[in-house]
Amino acid sequence: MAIKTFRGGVHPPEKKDRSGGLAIERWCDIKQVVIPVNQHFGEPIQPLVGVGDMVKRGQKIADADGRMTVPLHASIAGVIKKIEPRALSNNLEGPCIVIEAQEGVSGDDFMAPLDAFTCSKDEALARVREAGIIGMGGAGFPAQVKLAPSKPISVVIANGAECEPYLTIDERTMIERPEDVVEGLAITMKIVSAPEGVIAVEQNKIRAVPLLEKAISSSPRTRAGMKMRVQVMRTKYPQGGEKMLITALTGKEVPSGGLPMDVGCVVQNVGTLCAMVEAFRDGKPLIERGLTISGGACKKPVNVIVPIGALVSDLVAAGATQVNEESLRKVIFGGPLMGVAVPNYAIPVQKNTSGVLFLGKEEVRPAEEEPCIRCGRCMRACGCRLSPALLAVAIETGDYREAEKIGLLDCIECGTCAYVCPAHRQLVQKFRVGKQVLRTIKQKEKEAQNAR
Amino acid sequence: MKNLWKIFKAGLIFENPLLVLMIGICSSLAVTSNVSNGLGMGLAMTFVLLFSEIFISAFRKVIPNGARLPIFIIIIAAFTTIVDLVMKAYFPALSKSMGVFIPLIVVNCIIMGRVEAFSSKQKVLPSIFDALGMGLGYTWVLIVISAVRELLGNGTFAGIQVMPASYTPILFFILPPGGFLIFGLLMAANNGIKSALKKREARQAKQLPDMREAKENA
Amino acid sequence: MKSSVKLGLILAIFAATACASLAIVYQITKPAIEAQEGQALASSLKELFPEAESHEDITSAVTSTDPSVTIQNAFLVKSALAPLGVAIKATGASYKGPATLLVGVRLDRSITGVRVLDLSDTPGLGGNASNATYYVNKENKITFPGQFTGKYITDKFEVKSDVIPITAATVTSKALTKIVKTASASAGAWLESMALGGAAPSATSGASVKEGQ
Amino acid sequence: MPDKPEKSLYLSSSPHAYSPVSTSSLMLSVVLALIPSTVYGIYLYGISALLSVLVSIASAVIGEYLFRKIIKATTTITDGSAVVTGLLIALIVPPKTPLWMVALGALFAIVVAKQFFGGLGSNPFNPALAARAFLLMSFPAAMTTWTMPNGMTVHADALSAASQAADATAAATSQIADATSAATPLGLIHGHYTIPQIAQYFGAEDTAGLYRQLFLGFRPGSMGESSILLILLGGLLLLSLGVIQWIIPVSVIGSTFIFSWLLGLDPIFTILTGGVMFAAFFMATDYSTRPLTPIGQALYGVGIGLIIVIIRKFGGYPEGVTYSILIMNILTPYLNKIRTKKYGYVAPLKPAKAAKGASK
Amino acid sequence: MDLMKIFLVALLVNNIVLMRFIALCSYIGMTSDVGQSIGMGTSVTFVTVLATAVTWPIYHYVLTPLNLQFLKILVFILVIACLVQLVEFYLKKNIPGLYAAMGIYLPLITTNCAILAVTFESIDYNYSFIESIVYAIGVSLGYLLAMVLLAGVRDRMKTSQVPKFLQGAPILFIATSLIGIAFMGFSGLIK
Ligand SMILES: Cc1cc2nc3c(=O)[nH]c(=O)nc-3n(C[C@H](O)[C@H](O)[C@H](O)COP(=O)(O)O)c2cc1C
Ligand SMILES: Cc1cc2nc3c(=O)[nH]c(=O)nc-3n(C[C@H](O)[C@H](O)[C@H](O)COP(=O)(O)O)c2cc1C
Ligand SMILES: Cc1cc2nc3c(=O)[nH]c(=O)nc-3n(C[C@H](O)[C@H](O)[C@H](O)COP(=O)(O)O)c2cc1C
Ligand SMILES: Cc1cc2nc3c(=O)[nH]c(=O)nc-3n(C[C@H](O)[C@H](O)[C@H](O)CO)c2cc1C
Ligand code: SF4
Ligand code: SF4
Ligand code: SF4
Ligand code: SF4
Ligand code: FES
Repeated sequence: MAIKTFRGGVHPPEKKDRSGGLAIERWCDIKQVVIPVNQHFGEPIQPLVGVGDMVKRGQKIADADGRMTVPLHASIAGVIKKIEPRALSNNLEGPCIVIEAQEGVSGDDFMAPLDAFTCSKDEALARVREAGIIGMGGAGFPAQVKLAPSKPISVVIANGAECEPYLTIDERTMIERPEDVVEGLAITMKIVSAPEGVIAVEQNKIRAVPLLEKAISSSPRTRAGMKMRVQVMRTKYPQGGEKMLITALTGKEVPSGGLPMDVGCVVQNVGTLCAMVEAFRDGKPLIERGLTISGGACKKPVNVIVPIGALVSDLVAAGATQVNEESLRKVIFGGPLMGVAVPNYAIPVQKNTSGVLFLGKEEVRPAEEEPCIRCGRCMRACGCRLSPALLAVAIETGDYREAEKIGLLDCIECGTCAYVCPAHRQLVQKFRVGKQVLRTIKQKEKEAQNAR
Repeated sequence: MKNLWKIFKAGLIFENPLLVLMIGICSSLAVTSNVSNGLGMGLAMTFVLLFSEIFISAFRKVIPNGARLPIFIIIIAAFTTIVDLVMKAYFPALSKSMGVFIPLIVVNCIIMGRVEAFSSKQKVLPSIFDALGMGLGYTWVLIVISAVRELLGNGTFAGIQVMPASYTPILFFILPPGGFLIFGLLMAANNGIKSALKKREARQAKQLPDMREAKENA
Repeated sequence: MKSSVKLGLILAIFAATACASLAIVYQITKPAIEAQEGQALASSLKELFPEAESHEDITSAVTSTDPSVTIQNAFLVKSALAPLGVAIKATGASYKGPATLLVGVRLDRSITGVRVLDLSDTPGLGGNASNATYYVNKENKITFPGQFTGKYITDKFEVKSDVIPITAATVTSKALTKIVKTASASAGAWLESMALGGAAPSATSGASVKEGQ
Repeated sequence: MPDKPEKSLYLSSSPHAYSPVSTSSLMLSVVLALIPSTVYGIYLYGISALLSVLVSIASAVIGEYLFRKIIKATTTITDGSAVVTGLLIALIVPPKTPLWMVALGALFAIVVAKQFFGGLGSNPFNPALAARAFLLMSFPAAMTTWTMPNGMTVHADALSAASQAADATAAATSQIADATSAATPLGLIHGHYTIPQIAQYFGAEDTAGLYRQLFLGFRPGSMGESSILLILLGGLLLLSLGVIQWIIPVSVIGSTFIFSWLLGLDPIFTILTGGVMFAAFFMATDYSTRPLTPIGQALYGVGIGLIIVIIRKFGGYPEGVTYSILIMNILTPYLNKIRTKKYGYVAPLKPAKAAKGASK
Repeated sequence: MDLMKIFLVALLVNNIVLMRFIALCSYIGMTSDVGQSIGMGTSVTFVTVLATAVTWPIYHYVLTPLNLQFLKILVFILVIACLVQLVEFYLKKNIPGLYAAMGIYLPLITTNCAILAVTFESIDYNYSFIESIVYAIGVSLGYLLAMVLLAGVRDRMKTSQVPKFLQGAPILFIATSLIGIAFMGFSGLIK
């Protein structure tokens, strides 16, 4: 089988051996959770409970009408202590529902199981929404929206690339629960009526491949005629970016400003697929997730399943992992290339938190920005074939028209360019700000046009 | 009198046509590969400027606004032709080495600029001082540029060997790129001096009230 | 309408006055300019032919032997008593543009001297041809144009064989040599046609010129 | 712990990892790649060549240091770019160029061509080549006087046989063949000698022998361009380290080859002489003065090749490489506008469609 | 071939801006933007060729027979001034598209030294009519070329941290110096 990939990209040191061999632990004995109300990408939702209410595990605690919304569920049984703004992993404050476990309050409030292959499409989509499933690979896009595309889908891609260094949770999921990954892929294919399903795995996770292949061949869905296969990808960042995956697998490019469905694709993270299986098979909403805790200042790296809303500091306190405070310099939610640095780790795990990294002294180099030497490394690395060096110049000179032409809005903010820059230029950082500015400029232009 | 002096001084430095106003540059650089050319060009320019300003100032009441520019052009062209003829007659070598640049004085922006901005509105006497200031401001810059270029590029000053015989001339400086470089640097130096002067003035201006206060207190 | 007529009238007055005064200046300077031109010519002819007293313009009678070299002027130079030789002002292309030389040829077909009148080649390279202190032969202090003095029009005029080039300026050297060769050959042809002077060069006269330098 | 742990945590926007490649490591690799040619040059031309290298590097580095000091900017000599520029200058001027000229050239490169424009990465013109052109304009005689490498003798009679008149050639060859000054192959071809004559002059039995000799590097010339073999070695090192990409060297050398063939020059001779190879790998690839985009780079290389050949064929002097790169440097800003299409590029809507879209 | 030579020498070898220092003010003043430099350059090209086509016959068929060569400067400059007015008027009325592109530059052109220099030199060099026109095209395209090249370099320098004392015009002259150094490469081309 040919190994596929895209043009560009980089290969940072993987550092996956720290946690790659460790089985996923469950660490659900948590006394308190702080559940951010709005974890999804879309319109905000409102709490359905008040302080002092008692809730069961899996009980819906927040929701709202709207296409781009998903409900939220209690991840442990207990009492609502507070509903207040708290610091979140995106470094903003947002409303959170604090639940504390209490003697005597227990039990699950799950939905009835549903057979995804016999129910109607609307029923299936409703179930996905009711389970509060959002993309677990990063962006947190409501799954039921993605599963109701307005264009025909020819392939569903299970994203098992996991290209960020350190992170191993998707790898462990594929090794330990290959049947669930396959089942989830099949369910997705059924919902979007796709004829083909592909599980994309980076080469450095090759040991998951035979397990997945076995799961496919022994799956009742295969026997029922669904076509699924595993595809090995070159180990390269950002192989897991959906644009890169799609291009590597199908040769098609998602048009600028378009969506994967425009080229007949749906991409789902393997964790998301497992969550969907649980939602149908067990009626269990998305109330817990696996993540990797690792990093140079992490004395005990783990792959662990925790309730959504668990504070990382509580996990440390509970001994799920250990931190070397002496050398700790940076805490990151997510991977080292796209993750967010946070000022402390009393911050809850969210539905889209795939890892928490404790980086030590030697890994954190306060990079001083030097002048661009025009080496062109950024351009060669950019998987979107943008010209980061020229883009940065355009933004610095305030030439947003040129910036848009070069492709500011096409930038997936993968950070590859900044990673390779020998002058440590803050490229993607500039683009993030630049995108905001460009969007406001366009907004204003539009308003001006409408006013006319 | 003081006023006239001020008008004269402006052209020398603060409103130096070449370094500050950045007009009339072209004809200037071309002839600066040696000092005698630079001097000749400077004086020729000054002559045309002086007489154009005098005449235009003198006739400013007669010249109708509608036909202003053509008349200016006629006057300037006339004096340029005079300079051209006189040089051909009495300084043939200089005239030859400056070639087309003497006739080009007619379009030199300094002249049109000064005539428009100054002498068409002012009396004859101030116009004379303006012309002299601007003309000499132009001339000294040309001389400095050509001196540097000739000295470095040929080892001579106005044709006289100055550098020791062992000096290897750096031809770059008498070639056109050298002219551009020297002019750029001279402009930079002038900018530097100007900003330093401004800073000093600002400082003095700040100190002045203090001193007054101090006096009042005393 | 009236105002525009008035404008035009004033304009015309200014223009007329300007033209008139220029005409006056032109009349004053004209003799000087002409004298300048004449003097310049006379003095350079004198340099080539020290005994020269007068000259006669024969430009129309002399034709260039090489079409790429143009003969600007040609003069028959005379002493008080007799013709001395021919002086030719010729222009040809050099490294950076046209170069103009004045070449003097005696009746015995020897070159009295070469003057570089106009040369725009790079100073320090080709420009050295008109540099009076640049010697192609350092021991004897012979300049590039100086080396032609005493040559006979029958010589080869080939750079690097009988003509010493200016260092790193072969192009200029070849171009100027070609102008000298053409000018002197044209002069020779004219002399031939007028049957002036002896066709056979006398060795002694050539040598004496050399010593005279 | 003295203060709260969270106080000492760094906050920065992602990415939080950086590639170990830095500006100085890139410059160091260029220096490494140049070492074979440099050492060989010193072997050919002796201690004075070593001095030339040292003086050039020192002038460049000191010039950069002092200038940055004077304008009160951060010191940048540790990035190593001044070392590269200095070394390159020593390698592309005639080996026995007087040291003060070399120093002057290095100062011109660093101060005028580089720092005046804002320093590393901001200079529109290749500093080392600007310096070479500056020196060539300023001291044409010194800059066209070449030295015979140690241990090399030439067969001047090969050239005299070419000329018919014996006495004439005596003068010419006595100039060319004197002990210290030498004619470079390029200079000879410009002097309208034929390749077999040049082969004979350098003591090679035939044309192939001459090519071999040029390839291995036994001929008069500047230090850097002597041995094509060592240049290729250094170039391949840079390619393999990813410091440079293949587009520029290939397009420069390829187009020089093709254009010289089209114009009736000997293409192999053309690319083996006059620093074409050296420039293709080390100078046309200079980051801040070449275009960034692949198509821009290809056109840049082809432009360089074309101008080299035009200057060699029609020019008044054998100089080709220096000026062709400098001329293409001027076009770099425009070549940078020719970008590859971005990922998922969609052609802008036709006006009619766009209008419809807007009205919707 | 001779015409080709006249053209190339005027365009490259003796580039009017880079090698002869003529028309520098507009060169410095009108190159902050590429579009502007092209607009000014093409306008100058247009007017230069037109001016040469008009002044050459005037000199040879009017001034010379009347022995009024000394009025050359006066007559030429007035002719060019009128010409520019006429062109402006004509374009405005008949080719509004071109007027929109060139109109703003036209008034600036009246006293552009390049135009006058070309008309004088066509006379001084004893060029024939055809040669004069070719010369005019070469010179003015050389002007356009220099303008566009500097505009490119200026574009490149937008984010450069040019030392303070060189900012503005000084660095432009230094950049021109380096462009000139590169152009010296053409100096041997036409022999
Ligand atoms: C640079 C970049 C890298 C990404 N890498 C991965 C990855 O390795 N695995 C993954 O599941 N999603 C990755 N994503 C997110 C995917 O693009 C995509 O959103 C996701 O696979 C969709 O699945 P989900 O909705 O289930 O999260 C990445 C996104 C970006 C922008
Ligand atoms: C800037 C520059 C100016 C030059 N000027 C001249 C020149 O005026 N005359 C000339 O013959 N060669 C000139 N050359 C050409 C070279 O000196 C060239 O090497 C020479 O003509 C080749 O012949 P040679 O080295 O065999 O003498 C110039 C070269 C350069 C780089
Ligand atoms: C990058 C570089 C550029 C050079 N450019 C030229 C050039 O264009 N012309 C030239 O004659 N010499 C150039 N030289 C210097 C050569 O040593 C010199 O040209 C000389 O002719 C060497 O001739 P050869 O190559 O025939 O040995 C350059 C050297 C290098 C390394
Ligand atoms: C591949 C490579 C090639 C380089 N080539 C040159 C060169 O030709 N000339 C030069 O002055 N510096 C060169 N440098 C050094 C440095 O980039 C140069 O000083 C910059 O132009 C300064 O901004 C080179 C550096 C690299 C990495
Ligand atoms: S979201 Fe980030 S970490 Fe997760 S797999 Fe994609 S790139 Fe890799
Ligand atoms: S962050 Fe944007 S510009 Fe940078 S490499 Fe990724 S997609 Fe390209
Ligand atoms: S990687 Fe950095 S230094 Fe290199 S071109 Fe891109 S921004 Fe400039
Ligand atoms: S018109 Fe001539 S003199 Fe005036 S600014 Fe333009 S170029 Fe300069
Ligand atoms: S450019 Fe202004 S005087 Fe010529």
